[in-house]
Amino acid sequence: MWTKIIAAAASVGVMTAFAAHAQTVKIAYIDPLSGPFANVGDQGLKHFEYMANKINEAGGIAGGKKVEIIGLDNKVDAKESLIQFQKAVDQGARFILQGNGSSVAAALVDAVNKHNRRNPDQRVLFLNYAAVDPVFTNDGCSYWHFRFDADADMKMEALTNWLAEQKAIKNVYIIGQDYSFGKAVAAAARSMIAKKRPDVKIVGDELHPLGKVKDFSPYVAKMRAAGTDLVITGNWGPDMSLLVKAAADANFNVPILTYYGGGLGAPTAMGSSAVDRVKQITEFHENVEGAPAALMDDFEKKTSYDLYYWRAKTLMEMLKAAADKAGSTDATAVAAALSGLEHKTELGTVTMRTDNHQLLQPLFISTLSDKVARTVEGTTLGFKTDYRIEADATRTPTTCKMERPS
Amino acid sequence: MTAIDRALPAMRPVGVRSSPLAAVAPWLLGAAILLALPFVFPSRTGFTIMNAIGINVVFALSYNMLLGQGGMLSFGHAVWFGLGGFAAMHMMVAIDKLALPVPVFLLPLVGFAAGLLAGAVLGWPICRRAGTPFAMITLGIGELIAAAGLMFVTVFGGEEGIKGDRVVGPMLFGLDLGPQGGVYWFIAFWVFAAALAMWAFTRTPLGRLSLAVRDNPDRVPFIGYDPQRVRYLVFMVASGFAGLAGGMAAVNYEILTPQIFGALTSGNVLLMAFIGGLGAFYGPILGAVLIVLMQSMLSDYTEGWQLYVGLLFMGLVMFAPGGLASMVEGGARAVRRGDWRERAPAWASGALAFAVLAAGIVLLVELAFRAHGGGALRLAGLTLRPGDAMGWIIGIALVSLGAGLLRLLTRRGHDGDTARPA
Amino acid sequence: MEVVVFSLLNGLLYGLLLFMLSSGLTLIFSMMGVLNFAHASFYMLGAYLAYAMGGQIGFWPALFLAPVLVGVAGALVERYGLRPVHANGHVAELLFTFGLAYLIEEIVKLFWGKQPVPYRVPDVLSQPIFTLFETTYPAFRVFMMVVALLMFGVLWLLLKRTRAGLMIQAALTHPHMVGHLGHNVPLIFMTVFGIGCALAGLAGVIGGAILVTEPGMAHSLGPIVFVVVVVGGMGSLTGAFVASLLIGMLQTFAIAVGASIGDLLRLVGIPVAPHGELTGITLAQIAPMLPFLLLVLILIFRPRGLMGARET
Amino acid sequence: MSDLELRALRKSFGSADIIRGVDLAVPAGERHAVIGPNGAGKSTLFNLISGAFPPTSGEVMLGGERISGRPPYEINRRGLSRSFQVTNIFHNMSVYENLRCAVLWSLGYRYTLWRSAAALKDAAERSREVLHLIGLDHARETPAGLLSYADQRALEIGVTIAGGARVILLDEPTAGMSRAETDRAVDLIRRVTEGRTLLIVEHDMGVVFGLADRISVLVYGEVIATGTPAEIRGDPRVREAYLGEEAA
Repeated sequence: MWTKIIAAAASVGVMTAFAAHAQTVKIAYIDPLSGPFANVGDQGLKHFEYMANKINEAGGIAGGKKVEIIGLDNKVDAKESLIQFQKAVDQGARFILQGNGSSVAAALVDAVNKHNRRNPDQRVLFLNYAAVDPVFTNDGCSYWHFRFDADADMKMEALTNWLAEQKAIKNVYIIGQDYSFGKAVAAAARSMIAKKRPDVKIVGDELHPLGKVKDFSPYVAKMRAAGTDLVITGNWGPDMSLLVKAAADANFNVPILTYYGGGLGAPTAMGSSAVDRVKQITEFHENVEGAPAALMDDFEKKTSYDLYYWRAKTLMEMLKAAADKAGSTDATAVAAALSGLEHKTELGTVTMRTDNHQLLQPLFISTLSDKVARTVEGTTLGFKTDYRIEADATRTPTTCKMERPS
Repeated sequence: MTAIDRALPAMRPVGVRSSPLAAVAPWLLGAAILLALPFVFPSRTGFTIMNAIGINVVFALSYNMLLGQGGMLSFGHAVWFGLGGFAAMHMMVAIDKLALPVPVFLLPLVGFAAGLLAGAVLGWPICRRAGTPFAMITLGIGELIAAAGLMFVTVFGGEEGIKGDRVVGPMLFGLDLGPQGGVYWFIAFWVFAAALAMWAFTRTPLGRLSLAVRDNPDRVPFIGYDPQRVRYLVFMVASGFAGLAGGMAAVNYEILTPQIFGALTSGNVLLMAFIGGLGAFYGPILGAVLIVLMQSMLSDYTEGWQLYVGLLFMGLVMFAPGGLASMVEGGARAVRRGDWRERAPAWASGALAFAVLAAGIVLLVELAFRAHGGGALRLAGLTLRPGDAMGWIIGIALVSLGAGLLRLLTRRGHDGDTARPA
Repeated sequence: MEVVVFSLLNGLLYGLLLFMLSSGLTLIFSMMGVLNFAHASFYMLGAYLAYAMGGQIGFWPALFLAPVLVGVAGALVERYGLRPVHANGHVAELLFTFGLAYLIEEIVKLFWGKQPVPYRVPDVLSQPIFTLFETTYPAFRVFMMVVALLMFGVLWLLLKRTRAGLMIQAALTHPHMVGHLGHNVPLIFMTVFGIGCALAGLAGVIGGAILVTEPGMAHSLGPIVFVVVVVGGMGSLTGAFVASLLIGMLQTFAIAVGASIGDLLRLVGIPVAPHGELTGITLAQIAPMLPFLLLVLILIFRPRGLMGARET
Repeated sequence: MSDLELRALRKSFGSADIIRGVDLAVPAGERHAVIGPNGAGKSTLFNLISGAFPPTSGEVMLGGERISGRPPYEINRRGLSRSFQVTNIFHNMSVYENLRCAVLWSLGYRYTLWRSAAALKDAAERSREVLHLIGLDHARETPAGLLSYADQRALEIGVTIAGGARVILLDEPTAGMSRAETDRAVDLIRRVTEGRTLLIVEHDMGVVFGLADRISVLVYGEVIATGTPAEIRGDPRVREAYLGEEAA
C-alpha cells in the first residue's frame, strides 16, 4: 500500500508529462468507482470501455486516432469530482463523461464553463450520459455540455402521452425522493397531467427523504386509501425496491411508473414482487424491437453486465461521427460538429438539438415481466415494451439561452 | 461515562522553557515547505490535490481542537465546516452581484465568523453534556442539519448546491485567483495563518484549561473553572476554524452542495485527525495529507482504497492509538536521547515485517475485488488471477509471515515504531 | 379508519424490527458502556449469512444457524479486538466499533458484491395471512412480529428468572460491582457481546428478507438503533421495547398525517403562509428525522432516557 | 466570626440519611480536624461544603455568605479549596502546568484566549512559589501521572492551595503513606496552611492530634463532640464510639 501511495504522490508531479500525446483521444469517465454507488459507476464504465473498443477495432476516430476511457472515481461527491476533473485535464482528457448525480453534473457543468473561459487553449466538453435534471438544458445550459439521456421533463412528456390514452386511470399518486430530481419529476407530472388529462386527479403528491425510509407500507396504505390507479415515482435504488416490495406485500396491484425500474440491481432486489407492476421509461431495454442481439450477447459475455446504457453506444458513435466530420478531436471543433448532428441507430434516428444540446431519441415504456425472451441480471425477469414514443414527440420547450464561443 | 478516557494520548505538555528558536523552527520549516511545494508539484493535478489537502489540514486541526485538546468526540463536525462554507459562498455571490468591494481572499474570515456563530448557538445545548452523550448529540445534530440542508433550497441550493465565481471583487496582493496555482497561494496563506492561530490557542489560558478539562474534568470546578463553560468556548473556537476551512473550500471549489453536511465529511475528519495522531499538534496535518492522497490518488489504482483506509484506522486504534505522530515522536525521542542507533535495527525489522504483512493484505484484497469483476492482477511481470490458487497462497503466506514476524518482534519487547508515547 | 389501522400495524412492525435490532445493543451498551457503532453491521452479516446458507440448507436451519454464527463472530471480535482496546477507554472503543462498521461493510462488498442480493422468504411465509379492508397482510410480517415478541418475552424471562439473568441485571445497573462478586468479568463481557450480536444477526435474517439485503443496509439503520437505545435508557430492555415502538409509531403516523408545519402552526392559532419554504415542509417529509430530534432532546433534557436506570 | 460555618446540614440519598444535621463553626485561622469511623459521612460532608452536590437541607456559610447550593467553581472562587481522598490531579499535564492552571482564576484570568499563558508573569511566579513550597522543583516538567505516590499527594495539596484560598479542606492527605512520608506531609500541611483556615479529614490519629487546634467527631452523620485535642481524648462518648475501637 505504501508503495502505491508514494507512487501516487510521485505521479502528481509527472502527470503533465503524459498530457501532450495526441495519438489517443482520452475520455475521462468521472463517476463513482468506490463506495455505495460503485456498482452503478462500474456498469457505466464497462459500457463505455466496450464501446470504445468497438470504435478502435473499426479504426478509431478522426483519421485513425484511438480512443481511451480513463476511469476516475468521484465518490458521487461534487468537490471530489472537481478534483478528478482537474486530474483528467492534466492527463490530457478533453472529453468528460459523467452521469450519476445531478449535484455532480451541476458542479461539472460549472467547472467546465469556468475552465473553458479561463483556459481557452485547453477546452473541454462535458458529455452527460445520465444526469437528467432539466436545468442543464434550460436555465443552466452550456455550450460545452451535451446530454444523451432524455431529461426528466422529456420522460414525463412521454409518460403523459401514454397516460392520455389510458382512460381507465383516474387517480394518480406521485411519490418521490426529497431532492431536486424528485421535485422535478413531481412538478413535471403535475403540469403535464393537468394539460393532457385534466380529468385525472392527483390524489397524492409526496416527498420523502432520500434513502432514509425503511418501510414504505405506510405510504402504500395512504395510496390505497386514496383510491390510486397509478403511482408515478422518480425513486431509484433501495427507495424504489422498498416501495415496490411494500406494495407487493400489501397486494396493492396498481402499476408503478418508474424512471429507474431497470436500474442496476433493481430487478434483483424487487424480484417477483415487481412483475407486471413496475413500468419504466427508457431509451432502451433488451427486448426492444430492433435491439441487436449479437451485440448484446457479446457485451454480456465480455463484461458480465446486461446492456443497459444504449445511450453509451449512441454517445460514442456520435462522438466519432462529430470528430470525423470536424476532422479533428479538438473540443471546440467537435462541439460545433456535434451540435445539430443527426445519427442513425438500430432503434431510429436521433438528433442533437442545437438550441440546448439535448439529444432527441425514441423512448419506450416497458413493464417488468417473467415472460420475455431476454432476461436481466440472471433472473427470470425482463422488460417488454408497452409503448413507443418517437424521438420528435419528446421535444420539450427550452429556456436555454446559449452563450456560443465567438 | 462522562469522563473521557484518559489513556488516549494527550497533547504533549509544551515545554515552557523551550528556547525561542525551538518554538519558531517548526513554523519556519512549515513556511519553507509551503513555499517550495509549488515548484515540486507544478502540475494542475498537483495544485488541485495540495489545495484539497490544505483545506482538510485546517479542518482536521480544528477537529483536533475538540477531540485532542478538549476531549470532545464529535460525529457532526461537518456542520460547522458546511455552514462556514455556505456563508462564504453567499458572500462570494454577493460580491459578484452587488459589486461589493470585499476581496475574495478574505472570505475564510466570513466562514470563521459563521462557524463561530453557529457553534455559539447550537453549541449551547450540545455542550451541556460530555463524553458519550455529547458524541450522540453531535451525531443527531449532524443528521438533522444534513437533512435540513436538502430541505431549505433557498439557503443551500438543494441537491445542486450554490455556485460562485472567485474571480470577482478587488484583488489582494495582486493575486489572481483564477488558475489553480493562484488558489494555491490563497490556500497556503490561510493554512499557515489558521495553523498558527490554532497553535497559539493551545498556549492561551483557555487552551491550557481545555487540556485540564480533557485530562480530568471532575477536578476543574475545584480550581475555579466551570468545565462546561470551557468546553463550550473551545467548541465555539473549533467550530469557527472548521468554518474557516469551509470558507477556503468555497473559494477553492466555487461550488458547495448540502452533501458537505453529510456523515461522510464528519467521519472523514475524524479519520484524518485520528490516523494522524491526536497527541501532537501536527498529527492531524499528517492525517489530512495521507487521507486526501488515498482518497483522490489511490482511487485511480484500486477500488479498495476505502478498505485500506479502514484497515489502517483499525490497526492504529488497536496497536498505535497515538497515530502516525506517535511514531514520529518515538523517533524524535530516540534521537534526543541519542539511542536511535541501537533502536534502528528493531525499527527496520518492524517496518519490514509490517511491509510484508501489508503486501500480503493488499494482494489478498486486490484478488478478492477481482473475483467479482474478472480481470487479473498484474504485478512486476507476474500475472495472478483470482481463479487460480497461486495468488491466494502467496497472499496468505505473506500475511502469516508478516504477522508472525510482528508478533515475534513485539514479544521480544522492542520499543518499535508502534510504541505509544509515554 | 383504514389508514389508522394500517398505520398502527405498520408502526408496530417497524417498531418491533427496531426492537429486535436494538435489544442486543441495549445489553452491550448497558453492561460494557460500549455504544457499538458496528451493531447494525452484525445485523447485515445476519442477513447475508442467512442468504448464503439459505441457498444450501434452506431458510429454517439458516434462521437458527446464521444468528449463532454472527454471535460467534461477535464474541471473537470482543475477545481479540475490543478487549485489548478496552484499556484505552470508551472513546477508543467507540472508535474501534466505528472502524469495524466501516470494515464490515467493505468486507461484505468483497464477498457478495455491491449489488443487492436476492434474499427471499420461503413461499410458505410469503402467502397472505389475512385481508383487512381489501389489503392483504403477508404471513412473513406476522411471523416477524411473533419472533420479536418471543424474543422480548424470552429475554425478559431470562433476565428476571434465571441466576445468570439476575447477575446480568445487576451488572446492567452496577457494572463495577460484578467484579467484586468474583465473577469472570471478561467472560461475561464476551458472552454478552456475542449474544447481543446474535440478536442483531437474528434481526438481520428476518429484516433482510422484509427489506433489501444490500451493503448499505447497516449504514442506513445504524444511527436509528442508537436512538432507540439512548431514548429507551441505559440498562432497560423494557425501555428499548417502548422506545422502539414509540419511534416506529412516530414515523408511521407522521407519514400518515401528512400535515405541514404551517398547518400545525395555524391549528394552534399562528397564521402563517401555507406554502412557505419552512411552513410548507410536511410531517411526512421530516418523519425519518424525528428520531434524531428525539435523540437530541432526550440527551439534553432527560439523559437517563425513558426508563433508564442511570444516566448514560 | 467563623470563617466556615455549617448550620443543620443534612443530606440523604433516597431513603438513606448520610448527614443528619451537622452544626459546625470553624473560626478564621483554626486548624480543625474531622474524625470518625468509616462510613460516618466525612467525605460526604466535604462534598457538601465544596459544592460537589447540594445539601438536602441546611446551609453552609463561608465568611458569613451562604454558599450552599452554589456550583463548586463558584465556591472555589469565593475562597474555599479542597483536596481529594483519591488523588485528583491532571495526570497528563506537567507538575508545573497543574499548578499554573490552579492559580489562574485567583489571579484574575478568566477564560482568556488572547494572551499566552507562558507570558503571564504573576502566574509563573506564583506557580514557582507553590512548586518550591511542595518541594517538587526537580520534577517541574514531569507529567503528574509519572510522579511517585507521595509526590502526587504533595501535588494534590499544591493544586488545592495554589489559588490562595482562605479556607482549605484536605481529605485524608496522608492516606497510604509511610511514616516518614507522613511526617513530611504534616510538615508541608503545616507550612502551606499557615494563617489560613483548615478543615481536615484524617484517619491517622498522630496527624490529627499533632496538627489540629480543635477536633470534631462525626459518627453516623452527626457530630457527637467538638473540642480541643485534650477534650476529645477525655470525652467518654468519643472513646466509646470511636477511639475505643481504634485503641483496641
